[in-house]
Amino acid sequence: MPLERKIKYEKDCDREFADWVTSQTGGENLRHCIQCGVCSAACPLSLYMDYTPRRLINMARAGFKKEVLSSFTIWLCTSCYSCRAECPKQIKVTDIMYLLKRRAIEEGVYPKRFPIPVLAREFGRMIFTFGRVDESLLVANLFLRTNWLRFLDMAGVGLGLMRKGRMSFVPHGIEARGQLRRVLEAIDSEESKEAAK
Amino acid sequence: MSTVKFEPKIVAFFCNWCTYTAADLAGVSRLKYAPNVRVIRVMCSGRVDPQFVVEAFAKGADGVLLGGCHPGDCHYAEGNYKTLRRMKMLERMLKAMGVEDGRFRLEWISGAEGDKVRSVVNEMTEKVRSLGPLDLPGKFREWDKEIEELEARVKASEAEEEKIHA
Amino acid sequence: MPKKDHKTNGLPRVGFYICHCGSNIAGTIDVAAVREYAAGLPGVAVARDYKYMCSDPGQELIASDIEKYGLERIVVSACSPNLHEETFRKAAAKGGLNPFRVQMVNIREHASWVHTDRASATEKAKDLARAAVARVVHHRALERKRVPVDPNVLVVGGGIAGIHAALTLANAGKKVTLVEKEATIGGHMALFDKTFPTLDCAACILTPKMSAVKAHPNIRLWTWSEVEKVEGYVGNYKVTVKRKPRYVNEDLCVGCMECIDACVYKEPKFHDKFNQGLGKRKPVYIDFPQATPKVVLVDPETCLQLKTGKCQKKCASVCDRNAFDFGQKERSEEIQVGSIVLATGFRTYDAKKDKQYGYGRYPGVYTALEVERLVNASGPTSGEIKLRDGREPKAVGIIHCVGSRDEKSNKWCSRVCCMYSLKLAHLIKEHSGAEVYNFYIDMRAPGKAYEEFYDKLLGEGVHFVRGRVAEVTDWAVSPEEEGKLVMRVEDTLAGIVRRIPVDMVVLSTGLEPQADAQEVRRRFNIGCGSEGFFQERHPKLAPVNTFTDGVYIAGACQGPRDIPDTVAQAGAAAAEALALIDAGHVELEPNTSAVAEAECSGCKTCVPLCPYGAVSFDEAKRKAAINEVLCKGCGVCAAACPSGSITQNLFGDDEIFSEIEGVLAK
Amino acid sequence: MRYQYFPGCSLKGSGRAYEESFLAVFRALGVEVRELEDWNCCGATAYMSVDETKSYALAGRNLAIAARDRADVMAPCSACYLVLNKTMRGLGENPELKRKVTGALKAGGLDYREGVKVRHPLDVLVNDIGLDEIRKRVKKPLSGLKLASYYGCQIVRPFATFDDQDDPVTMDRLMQACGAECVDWPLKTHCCGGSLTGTLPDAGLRLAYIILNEAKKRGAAALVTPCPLCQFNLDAYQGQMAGKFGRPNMPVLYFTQLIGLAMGLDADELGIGRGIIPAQAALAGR
Repeated sequence: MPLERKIKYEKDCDREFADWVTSQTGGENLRHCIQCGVCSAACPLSLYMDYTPRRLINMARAGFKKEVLSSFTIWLCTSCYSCRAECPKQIKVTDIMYLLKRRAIEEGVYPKRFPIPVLAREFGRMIFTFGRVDESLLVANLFLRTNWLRFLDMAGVGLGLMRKGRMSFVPHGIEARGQLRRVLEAIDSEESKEAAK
Repeated sequence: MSTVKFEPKIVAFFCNWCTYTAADLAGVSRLKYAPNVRVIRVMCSGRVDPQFVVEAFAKGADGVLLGGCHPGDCHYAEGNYKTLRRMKMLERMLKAMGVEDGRFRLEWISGAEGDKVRSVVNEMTEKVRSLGPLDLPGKFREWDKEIEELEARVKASEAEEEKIHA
Repeated sequence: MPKKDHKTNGLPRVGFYICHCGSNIAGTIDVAAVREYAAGLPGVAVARDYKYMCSDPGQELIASDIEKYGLERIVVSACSPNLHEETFRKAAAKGGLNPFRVQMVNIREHASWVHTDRASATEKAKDLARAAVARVVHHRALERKRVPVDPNVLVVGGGIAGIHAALTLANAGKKVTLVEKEATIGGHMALFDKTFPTLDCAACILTPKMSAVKAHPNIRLWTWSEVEKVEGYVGNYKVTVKRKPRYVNEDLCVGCMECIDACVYKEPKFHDKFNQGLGKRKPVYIDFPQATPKVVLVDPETCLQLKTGKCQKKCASVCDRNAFDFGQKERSEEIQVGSIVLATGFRTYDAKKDKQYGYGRYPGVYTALEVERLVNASGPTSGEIKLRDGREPKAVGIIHCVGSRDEKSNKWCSRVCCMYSLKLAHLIKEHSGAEVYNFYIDMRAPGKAYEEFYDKLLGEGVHFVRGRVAEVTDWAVSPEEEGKLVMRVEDTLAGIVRRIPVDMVVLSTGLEPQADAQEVRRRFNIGCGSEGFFQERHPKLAPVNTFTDGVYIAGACQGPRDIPDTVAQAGAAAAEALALIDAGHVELEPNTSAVAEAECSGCKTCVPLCPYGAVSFDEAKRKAAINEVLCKGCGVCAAACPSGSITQNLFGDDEIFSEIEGVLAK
Repeated sequence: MRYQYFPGCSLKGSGRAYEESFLAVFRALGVEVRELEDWNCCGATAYMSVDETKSYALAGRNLAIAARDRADVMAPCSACYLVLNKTMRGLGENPELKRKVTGALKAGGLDYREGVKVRHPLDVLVNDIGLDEIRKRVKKPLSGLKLASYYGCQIVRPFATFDDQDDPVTMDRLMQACGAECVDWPLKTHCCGGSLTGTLPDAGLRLAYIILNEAKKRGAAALVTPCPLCQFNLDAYQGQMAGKFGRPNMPVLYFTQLIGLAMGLDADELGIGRGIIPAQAALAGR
């Protein structure tokens, strides 16, 4: 069995990352966490996570950036808000998962060909173009980009939906697409201005 | 002049039992807040005569803060209710004198709320800073001048009249 | 009369002293600059700075300067007057100056500790110095009123705190009235089986003290009674006590309880509050066998006679003392006391509020107080651990911090739950042999022999899982979970989420202020902290005093605490009351108001304003008059007087106007 | 009574039956419901992971359009309901974010104003219209029908003020008013797997199966829900569950469909036939 160093030296901890997390909207109360673990216990997906939400929070405030951003945990969050409802310190765990996901996408460290980040990205693209989301098209795109075989797997579900009139392949967008684009672009330019500062 | 940042002067009347104690607590807790407030201690916010507030503005304060116990919590049973009634009337008067909203503030701060002292003082300092100097003494001088001129005109016209009648 | 030199221009000669307070003040404020500035203010004959003004040499400096420079006023720029005003008044008196000719400037709590910019903090200190010098000129020589202290004491609340305070005072020869709202004294402690960490039986140590209260010639015990109104001031309180009807003459009943057997209800069928609803009682009842006073009472909500007027009254007919009196009415009694000890205790968190734990939904979920009754030999199951359905539990989970350390309910740590949970874990295991799990966030065992008790439990094989339980549910994922209560929790030390099936869940509910804490504190004119517990005068140096002189607090009404701390505090509160009584008198602040008769227009505006009825109207003279003894010095009348004829000592118009002008002058 | 209606993408697609029954019920109640003009996708939960400010702006556009009318907005989809409320709260708490978002909306000629009320039809039915009124309208009571009321996660957490986060009861009371019986069960607000059912089927299917299986164990003949994604997950994947865990064969209906049936509306009008798992047997010819 190959030996691997498990100890963390202080130089391995990224303080800036910890500060960044707590400075984000939603991350404010993070440092107040008392590690009670109620978030993990309430989480319906914690049984599949590599780190429980509680551990992830502690790792984030300790600056274990690499482990946090490449963890499976953040992509398993379904935004059910159970953790947030139970947290005795009112930590916005769901929002913290969002902000970690955004950072992971930005830094490109999410698991390869893993469908969830792709879903998020495709979703965003579709909104930017049409203003609305066509679920069928979204699902089709998703599987084309990640796993062909899954698409075949899902064909049964799709056929069922089609028969019941619940699937449409005609993308219907909003009328004021130009307006929506102007709004979203205004945010881009605002943010690039800020970044320039 | 415009290069120096305007630092407002705020006079605060704090009741001994709640708000003054809260300010002591803020100190003991080493909370940091703006240095613009000068506290005058009274036993009860009910002791604060509206004249005190007017006097403070007249002597050059840019803001006046009055702090007492929460309704129902007055150390003297109901002194703060009396304060509230009196100060509502005062607010109207101040408006008539040209004192803008935000320069006079009444706050209930209990002895346990050191943090509220900090936030109220900071908020009020920012608000008054944004309103700029009040300079009521300057306004008084202007008004005095106007009245003097008016008086002079009245006297002159009276003299004129007398001349005609004579 | 000291000579006036030309330097003060005929103004009274002021001595100005500024304190460094080590680096507490001098670290942020340029003390020398303020001293120099003050030296140039009108009237100031001498200005000095000193490392610690409150030290003996600091005080001596003031006293000797008074003579040396003929000082007539003193200004001390240091800390809060609430801390050291008395110190400097005494120093002035030592130098032969009337103590009320002193004014303090608070540049520590209100400046050096709250500001960081040296220049602006120093500027502020100068402004405040100028104002104090301007105001102190107007200070008149005043005398303190002395009023005698009534040696009788009122103790409110008959839990272990009230019992201990009452006995201490009574043993010192003082007459005590102990008022308790329940029918018996004993409070929460009377519900417990054993006490941590010694595991001695609660009843064995409590009931002798309860009997001692009843038997003490210096204690008047009023149970089933509540304080309605408090008037007066330190040393002289008039208290009205509401005495609820028991429908039984307390002086006649000997507690033989034959009436309970005789009641027309053959079986007990009504909610038994003392046993937390786990047992039943009859309309005529006594809370528990050692209730003190040992007197029965009748519940008007359930008694047939009181509800309908139609009952055979078998209870009354078997009573050979003729103690029953169905016509009893609520009455009020007035008592005079000099001091008051409040020991009104706590209530436990309402477990129904945390729906995720299923209290009230699953019969297997209990509160800790219920379990105290279950394990109690004199409780409803005679000490056997039996569930509501009669089964004996094979596995029990105890959840710590229910209604504690949670911003959704109570933020604070309730201090006793870790220890009582350990105690219950031990007792449950001992009584039933069940597997016991403790679910805790942090184990808090900071008392004498507490950590050792935790160690004992670890050795006993009680399971400890560090994690806050998310849910108690009856949804099963496997056959062994069927029919069980499943606890979902992260074992945080292992980093693994677990599902643990049990038969019984115990919720270790936290301690809260009593439901009527706000009303009670208003009645006694004291304060509450933001969490709702009674506020002490100083968290470290005056923990049993309040902001109202003569009113002391003891026990869990001031914050969660265990029995040893409660008893210690009760002793301290009794000692404070004794110190007041033995001094024989109190000196009142002379900051009262007075009417200048010549200027009073007789408009009567002031009369209804005074909450203490100190302002009256002399019909013959057509002038207002203020009773100096009743006046508490709020100054509301002075502020309202349209003719300016009411003056408050130390807070007169001249004094305050000078201060206003002082802080603003350039 | 008049309301604005924010359908969201699901109600125009896989949740078509929800829209049909929702509109039919409110029409029958005589309540005017008008679809928000040219609404766009709320951003749902996925967009939050891409760009926070933009996702607030997306929802903000809808809120700005809604602010032109004073009527409350009904958002039947749980995700839309949550996102719109979250946006209002987020902008209220964070002035910097609000400045950015309102600025961007201005660039698109939109005026964001506070004070819009976004409500769930459950809230409106129970608190505005009232259970008594519903009871009066019931023509064919659902007597004998045993339901498991399943709220899903996002409707009560974390922003709903009209019901309890751990044990909501609004829909139970509505179903009881329609004559149905609701089983007592602990999974009312447990997660159905959300978008994971599509992306990570092992995780998602398990969660959905647990819910369906528990409802069955408690004796429910059908599941009733106010959430289009829950309905989709619980209904459409039962075939896939069969291979892994077992076949629950449990119809999953929208609460509006059942209210409609009780009020005597036509099953086709309510989209009852659109379920993958047929509901006919459970509804026994209603």
